[in-house]
Amino acid sequence: MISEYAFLATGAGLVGLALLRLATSADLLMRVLGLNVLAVGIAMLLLVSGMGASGTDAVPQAFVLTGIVVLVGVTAVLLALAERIAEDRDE
Amino acid sequence: MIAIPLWLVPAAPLVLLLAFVLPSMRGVARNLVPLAALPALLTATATPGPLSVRLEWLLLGSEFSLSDTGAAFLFFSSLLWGFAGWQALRLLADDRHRDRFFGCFLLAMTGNFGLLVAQDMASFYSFFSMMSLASWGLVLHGGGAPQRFAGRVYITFAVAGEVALFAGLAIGAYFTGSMALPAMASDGVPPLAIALAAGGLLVKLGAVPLHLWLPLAHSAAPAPASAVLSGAMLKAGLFGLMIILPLGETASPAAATALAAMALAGLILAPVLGLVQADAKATLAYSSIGQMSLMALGLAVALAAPESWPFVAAALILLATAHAFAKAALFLGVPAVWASSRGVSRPAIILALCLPALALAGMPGTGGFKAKEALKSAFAAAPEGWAVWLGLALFCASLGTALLMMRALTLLASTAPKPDVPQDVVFPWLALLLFVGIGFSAAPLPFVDAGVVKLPDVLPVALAVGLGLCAMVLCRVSSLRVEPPAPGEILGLLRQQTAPEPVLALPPPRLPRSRNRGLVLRRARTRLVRPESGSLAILGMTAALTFLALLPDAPTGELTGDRTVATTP
Amino acid sequence: MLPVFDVVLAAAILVSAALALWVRDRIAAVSGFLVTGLLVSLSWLRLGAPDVALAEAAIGAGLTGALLLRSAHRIPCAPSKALPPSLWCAAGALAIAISGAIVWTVTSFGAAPVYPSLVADNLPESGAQNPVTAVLLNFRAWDTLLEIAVLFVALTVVIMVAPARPRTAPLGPLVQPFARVLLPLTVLIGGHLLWQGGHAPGGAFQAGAVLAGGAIALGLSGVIGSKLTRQNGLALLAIAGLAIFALAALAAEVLTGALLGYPAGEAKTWIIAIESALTLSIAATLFLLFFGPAERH
Amino acid sequence: MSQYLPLAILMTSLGIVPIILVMPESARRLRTGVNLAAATVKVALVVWLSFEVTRGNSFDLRHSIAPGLELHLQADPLAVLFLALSSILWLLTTIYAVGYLEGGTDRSRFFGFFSLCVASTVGIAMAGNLFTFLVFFELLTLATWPLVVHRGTSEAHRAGRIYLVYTLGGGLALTLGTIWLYALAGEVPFVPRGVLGDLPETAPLALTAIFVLLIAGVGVKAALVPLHGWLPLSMVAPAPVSALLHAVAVVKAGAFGIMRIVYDVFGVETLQAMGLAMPLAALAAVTILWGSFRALTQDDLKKRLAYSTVSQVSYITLGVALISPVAAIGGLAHLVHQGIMKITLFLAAGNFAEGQGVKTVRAMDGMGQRMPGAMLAFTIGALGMIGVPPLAGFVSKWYLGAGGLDAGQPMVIALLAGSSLLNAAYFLPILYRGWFCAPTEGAKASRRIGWMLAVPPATTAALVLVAGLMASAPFSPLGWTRFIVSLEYL
Amino acid sequence: MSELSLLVLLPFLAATLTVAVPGRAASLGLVATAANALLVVSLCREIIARGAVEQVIGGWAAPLGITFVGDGLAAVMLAMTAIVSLAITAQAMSTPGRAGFWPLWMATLGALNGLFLSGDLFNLYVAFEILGLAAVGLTALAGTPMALRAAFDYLTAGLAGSLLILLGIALSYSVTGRVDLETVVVLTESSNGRIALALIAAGLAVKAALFPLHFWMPAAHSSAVPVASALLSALVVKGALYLALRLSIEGGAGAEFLRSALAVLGTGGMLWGAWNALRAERLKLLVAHSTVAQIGLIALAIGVAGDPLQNGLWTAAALLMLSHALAKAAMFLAVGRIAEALGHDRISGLNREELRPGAAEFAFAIAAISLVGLPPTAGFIGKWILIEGLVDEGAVHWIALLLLGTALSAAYLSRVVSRCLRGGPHVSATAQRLPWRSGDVAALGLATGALLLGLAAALPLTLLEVPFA
Repeated sequence: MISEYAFLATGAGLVGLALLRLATSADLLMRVLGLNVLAVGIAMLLLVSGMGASGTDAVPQAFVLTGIVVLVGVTAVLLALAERIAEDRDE
Repeated sequence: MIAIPLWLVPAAPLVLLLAFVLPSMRGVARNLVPLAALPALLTATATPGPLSVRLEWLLLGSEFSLSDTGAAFLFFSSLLWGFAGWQALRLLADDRHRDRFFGCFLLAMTGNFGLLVAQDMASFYSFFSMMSLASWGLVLHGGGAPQRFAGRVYITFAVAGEVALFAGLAIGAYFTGSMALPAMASDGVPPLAIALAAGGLLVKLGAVPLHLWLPLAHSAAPAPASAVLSGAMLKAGLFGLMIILPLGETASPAAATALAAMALAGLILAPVLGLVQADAKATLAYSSIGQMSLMALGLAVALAAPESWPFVAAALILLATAHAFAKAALFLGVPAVWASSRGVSRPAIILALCLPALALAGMPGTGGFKAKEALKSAFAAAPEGWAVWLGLALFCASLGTALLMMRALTLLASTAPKPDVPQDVVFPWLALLLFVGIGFSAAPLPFVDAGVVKLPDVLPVALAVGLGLCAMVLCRVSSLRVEPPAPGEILGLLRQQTAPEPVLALPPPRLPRSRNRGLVLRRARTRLVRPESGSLAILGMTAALTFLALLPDAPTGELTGDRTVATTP
Repeated sequence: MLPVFDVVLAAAILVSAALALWVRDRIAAVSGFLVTGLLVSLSWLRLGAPDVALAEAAIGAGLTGALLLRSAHRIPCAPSKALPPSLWCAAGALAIAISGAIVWTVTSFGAAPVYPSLVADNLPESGAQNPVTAVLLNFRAWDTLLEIAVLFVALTVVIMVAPARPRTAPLGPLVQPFARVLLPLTVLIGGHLLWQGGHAPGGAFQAGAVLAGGAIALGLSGVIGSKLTRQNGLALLAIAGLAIFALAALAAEVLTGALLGYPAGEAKTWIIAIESALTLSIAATLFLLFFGPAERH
Repeated sequence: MSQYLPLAILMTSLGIVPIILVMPESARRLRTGVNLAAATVKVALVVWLSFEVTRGNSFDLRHSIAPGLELHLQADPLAVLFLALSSILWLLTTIYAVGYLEGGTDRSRFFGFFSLCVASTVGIAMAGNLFTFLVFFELLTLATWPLVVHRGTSEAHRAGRIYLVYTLGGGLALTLGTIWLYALAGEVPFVPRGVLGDLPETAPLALTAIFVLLIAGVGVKAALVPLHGWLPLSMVAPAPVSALLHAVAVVKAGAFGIMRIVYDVFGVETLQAMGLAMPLAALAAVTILWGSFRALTQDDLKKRLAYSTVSQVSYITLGVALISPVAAIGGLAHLVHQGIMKITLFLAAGNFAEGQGVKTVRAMDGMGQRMPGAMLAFTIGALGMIGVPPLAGFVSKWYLGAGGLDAGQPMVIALLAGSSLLNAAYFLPILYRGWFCAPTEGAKASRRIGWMLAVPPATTAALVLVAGLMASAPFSPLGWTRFIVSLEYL
Repeated sequence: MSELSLLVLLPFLAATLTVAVPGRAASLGLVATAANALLVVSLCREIIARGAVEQVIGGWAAPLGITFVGDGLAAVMLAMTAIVSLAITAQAMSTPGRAGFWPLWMATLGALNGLFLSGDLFNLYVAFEILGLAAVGLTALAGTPMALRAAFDYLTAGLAGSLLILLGIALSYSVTGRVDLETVVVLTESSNGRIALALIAAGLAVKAALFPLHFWMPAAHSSAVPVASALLSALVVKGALYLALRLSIEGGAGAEFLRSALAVLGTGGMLWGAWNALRAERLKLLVAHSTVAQIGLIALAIGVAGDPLQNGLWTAAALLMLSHALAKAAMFLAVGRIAEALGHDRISGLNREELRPGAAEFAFAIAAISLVGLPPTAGFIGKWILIEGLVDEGAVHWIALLLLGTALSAAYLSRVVSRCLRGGPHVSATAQRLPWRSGDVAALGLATGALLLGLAAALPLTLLEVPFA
């Protein structure tokens, strides 16, 4: 029970931290990091919600898995864009 | 006589007018102008009178017929238009704008003839305004400053008169439920309607104080135009009044008094103002005012004493005819005088002009005298208390006219000849003079004993001659000079001396406003927004929505009931 | 004892995440993020979700970390003025409020998940013993198909945007043997994960990530970079995943009348076939996401 | 087959819009041919339609758009009146415009929108319910704008902008009123004597508000004071457009809308019972006088004519608002009469500008010598406006006056008298200058006016004369109007 | 194979094919969009004939599995997408394309179709991710620094939005234990469920560029290539709006708090967008701000429509979306053509050019009419339905706002049209309009379609009457 609450607080905390960082930073990399942390926090919440007496629900696990894969794709795009922006600024 | 369809009377000048549209036809058309009055003349003299015509499709349903009164008016009008047209042909032979003049002339002629045969309000009003507006062109024809001023005054009065007439007729038509013109005189027409219509016609008649346009217009217009203006068109006003006023039925003392007051004012004002004019045509015009006031006086009497109406009517017709011919002869004589050199011909012409002048003044033996006699006898039926001043008024009228005639002839005699006036303008005048002299002296008047000439009958003329001579002597001796007043009487004060603008002065042209008003807002630079402020907004929005979600909702109905989504009502 | 561990773990996660987000140094931030990822995957193991923990370690921490490391020094710090303290405080308050709302929402009594019983009931028919795999590739295979589509789109965009290729430094003769060992090893691990996915934690994504990780390491060392990444074959392999999955979905519909409805009894075969294709495709995709297109346009 | 006659009439102008718009600028002959052919065909169709209508045939074309919303074309006698006016005048204006824009730019665009403008007018005429009316009314706004700004100058654009602000604002009011009425009453077809049933008792306030909104909406186009501001400005448009605005389409559409609203939506009796007729009549009266007053001081010829339109169109409103069959005859007849008179004036004014470069009253001196034909047409139009018999304007004024008495409003006579005086005061100086003043020295050398410019004003002038002279003939505007009013007031 | 499966899978297959065979990408795209349109037609016929269509994917019924739901609203959205996609494909074929366009465009199409048909919240999230990523790719297609920067901001905002949606889904899972759409009505019944909905709504507001979360949008829409702008503005933001409408329908009376929020935000967007559009100096920026305003209008419509289970005002919002999609796509295509012909897109310079694309200007004007919502456009019919309902409710303030928005849109759009009509002293006498080009047909056809849609509004309205099963 305590573990659940701890991880729940972690998830909510990660979400809060990430939102705060997003709202206060103009740095491109920080935004990428913040979004990733946000996603991790949400995944944590999903898994915590899925916990039950008979083990963790498989469906939210699948959601989290999907979310992780989606996020790596988006992160790759974000970083590619950020690099191009930096390159264009250098030129 | 030849039976001429009644519609041809106004149509003849109109058809001729259409011929002016084609430039190649204009030469012929111009020469036919005097003849345009011929159908009218033939109709007026035809016995038995022509059949009445009803044209349902025309205007609001038109009806034409020729009453006896109408026939009498049509008779002298057609003659006058014919002769005036003839003289105009000669007088304006070299004028650049003659076609414009003839256009207006024919249009006015149409109107004048038409209103005499019209029996319904719409066509009467149509012809009436056709005549009035076309005459504007006649007044303006000369194009000089006096013409412009006269035109301005004329059109103002004419339009105001039209509008009053329109209002009166419209009200009358509504209350009688009939478009027939004589219905105006019937019961049930509100006095306001009659007053309005009569007001419009009195403008045309030149009754004081609605006469202001008249001296200006007459002196400004070319002489033939003045002749028809004074001889024929003023009578249209009289004719209209004779139809629309409830004459011979019930006494209306108030209206009679008002009309009588106007008439008396005119009788007094006309000689006073006319005598001091420097222009012969203006003097003649004032004499017209006097004469028309006399006729208005007749109407006033008939209004006051309905039983006198048959006599008054006859007298008025007579008086109108006499005045028409005499005044036309005088006006047409003016160019004749201009055309004559100072040699022999001028005294001859002046002498000849004395004939219509005397006729006007009511010299015994002339048609004018007979007419006045007829009027005098008709006045016998006037109500108590009117008789005394009626006699005086008649005397004054004769005296005034005589004085005005003397003044006019004197002025004419001293006019400088105008070399650009063609000699042959004399012939139409002469022809008309024959009518006045010959035809009119022998006019059959059953109720007037014309045989005996009494002293009082010649008294006015004699007195006038005496007074005139005295005045002349007095002026010579004391070198007293009468400064002619500005034309237009009180309106003269309004007259701008420098470069008059027509009717309404325009404000100076306004420069186009360059201010570019509108909804367009310019120069909005895209502000540099902090990149993180977007996320801050998201954060705020999320929090706000979360907060909103926690607010207690208004109690909602059944949530999980029917899940059918509603669609358009 | 374990609750204490969990609490410490949770606190560590938060601290490392805060570090990752607030340190100035780029590399330190990314490292912090990597540590957070690993700690999170540990916590997920504690939450009884080994599949996800594996995926987070391999993809969330591993691959993302690699990508971030690749980019960290190339993205300059934004020279931005500090946010006014008032805004800072407001943002903090709002973030705390949202966190609080989340905690409150999750801890309030909610309906029990409907899924566990459904999954348990239908697991035998799904063709996989591992419930997560059953959900991913059978019950909710449509989600997975769209997920593959996301990867496809991401790859397309990365190829289009085409940032400069990462520098590949030849590792030198000393490490070459290690690299030679790495490739077969990753293939082996990948294959195992894929196979194991049917009944135990693991599956196509984890396997693909492991393969990709190995390939990226080799690529960075310069062993395979010049050969593999310069050809379109890899790109074709990457897109083949989506195409095959979509075609399989349609084929299944032709056969059974339901989109992605595998013929009865053959579900396992279908799943393994699809998973195999996906593993290769995911590996290629992730590799290309890291290395970018073969040529810059 | 003849069932689709209204649609055919609509399509004769609507159908050629895209064709003309895509034509290259150089295809002058083709464009002219298409234009004239369409206009001629439409006149023929309208004649056919009017015969069918007199025979008692009715036309109903419906197209449902949404539940409770349908496009409905019909052809009642009132529609035919407006149709006949617009189709005949369109033909003439098209001829004129072809001549006027000779050598101009953007002619395909011009004629495309020109046709669209007339198509919307036709739609307005044949609208069978308020919604359809609204649709075409707004279409008219849009179709007219490019014409107003056709010259492309800053001034034209300023006028265009103001035109849009006014008309779209009015459109919003009209839309709101329409929707509100639909919400209250359901479908609002145009039915003689109104469709409101017992609403006046149940929702009098809402109905009053709706009436105000609707009248404000159409009143912008009808140039009711104080919504008239756009009209004098939009005279910057080319002469055929002014003619179209003032005589055929826009202003007329507004006046026609007032008729529809008063007669076929509310019904005169309802309106009187609600006490809304008098305020409308008073507004019309104010407009009549105000327009005339403003016209007095305008030096720009077309501006003077524009203010005259403001005044004259309100005669129509007045005739409608005076609850009396006689006044209604006057108002309805004036719809046609004002159209032919004002188009004559504008076409003649256009000829002055084209032939002599004369655009101001000041410069009109001697126009009678320089361009006698156009000046004659102008004179006839102007005299008609003043109400000089036997021209068309007299007939409508006569009925209006009688109608005023009939409605127990003798002040109408005074109003008409005052307005006639003002009309005379601003028109007669023009005539005076034209006929009796010598041309100024600086007058430009005359440009030859082709037959395409000369014939239309001459024709309309003749129409003015004929409409007045033969007012009582069965097929005159007045005769037709009597027929309509007999339906409305039976 | 059912239409539904093909609708969602064909575009993805086409996308992979366009990558594999880049030389034939354009014709593949054409085939795919044409097939998509045919499928939509067939689906609509079926829906009208037999009511809403449902397909259970893999035979696993919700909540475990995912269900495709083809009701009237979905069909209308699909039809909207199909129409616009035809025009966009036509336009894209006539302009030299960039690599990457076709796969991204096909993926967008597939994602949209999947989005409109999906009956599962998590599935919607994944579809949103595809959509957002593809849209970013389309934005970056222009390759300019501005476009790249806009794309980055777009993606971060979009990702934040979708993560918020995911967060909401996570919370709704924790509250109700399931994530299919049926769960929404349960969510509205408790406070914590409503928090989940609020988070989803916040995410949608970002995705839909709803004021004040539209910050990323003008830059993205104005710096993309014309075809992409058209796509983004016409279709992509509609995905989020559609979901907002769907939530409003699913939530029923309990979603009233969402609707109030939408109404307020919509009003703000309508006014703010209009204000910025009035001040914009560049044509593309004006159109982009106009999108902000129009989205505000649609949100306002959803917001004030009230409970969709009680009245049918929500159909107005659907009609407005439809109308806006067609018109805005036409407008962006036209603007692209104008900018291409003139070499710039400054509004003040529109009249100074000697060579002007007449057809494109005309298309712009027609599209403007539809956007303003003058009769007989579908936008007008939508506003009609809405105002008629609001009159019944006596909601005068909303009516006034709607009218104000209409007037403002007329004001800012007339700025451009009036410039196009202006000749003036700068244009020489020999000034010509550019002749027609095949690509113009797309813009013009779309604009005309938007205009005439109002006349055929009965069709979408009939479709919308088909309820969610």
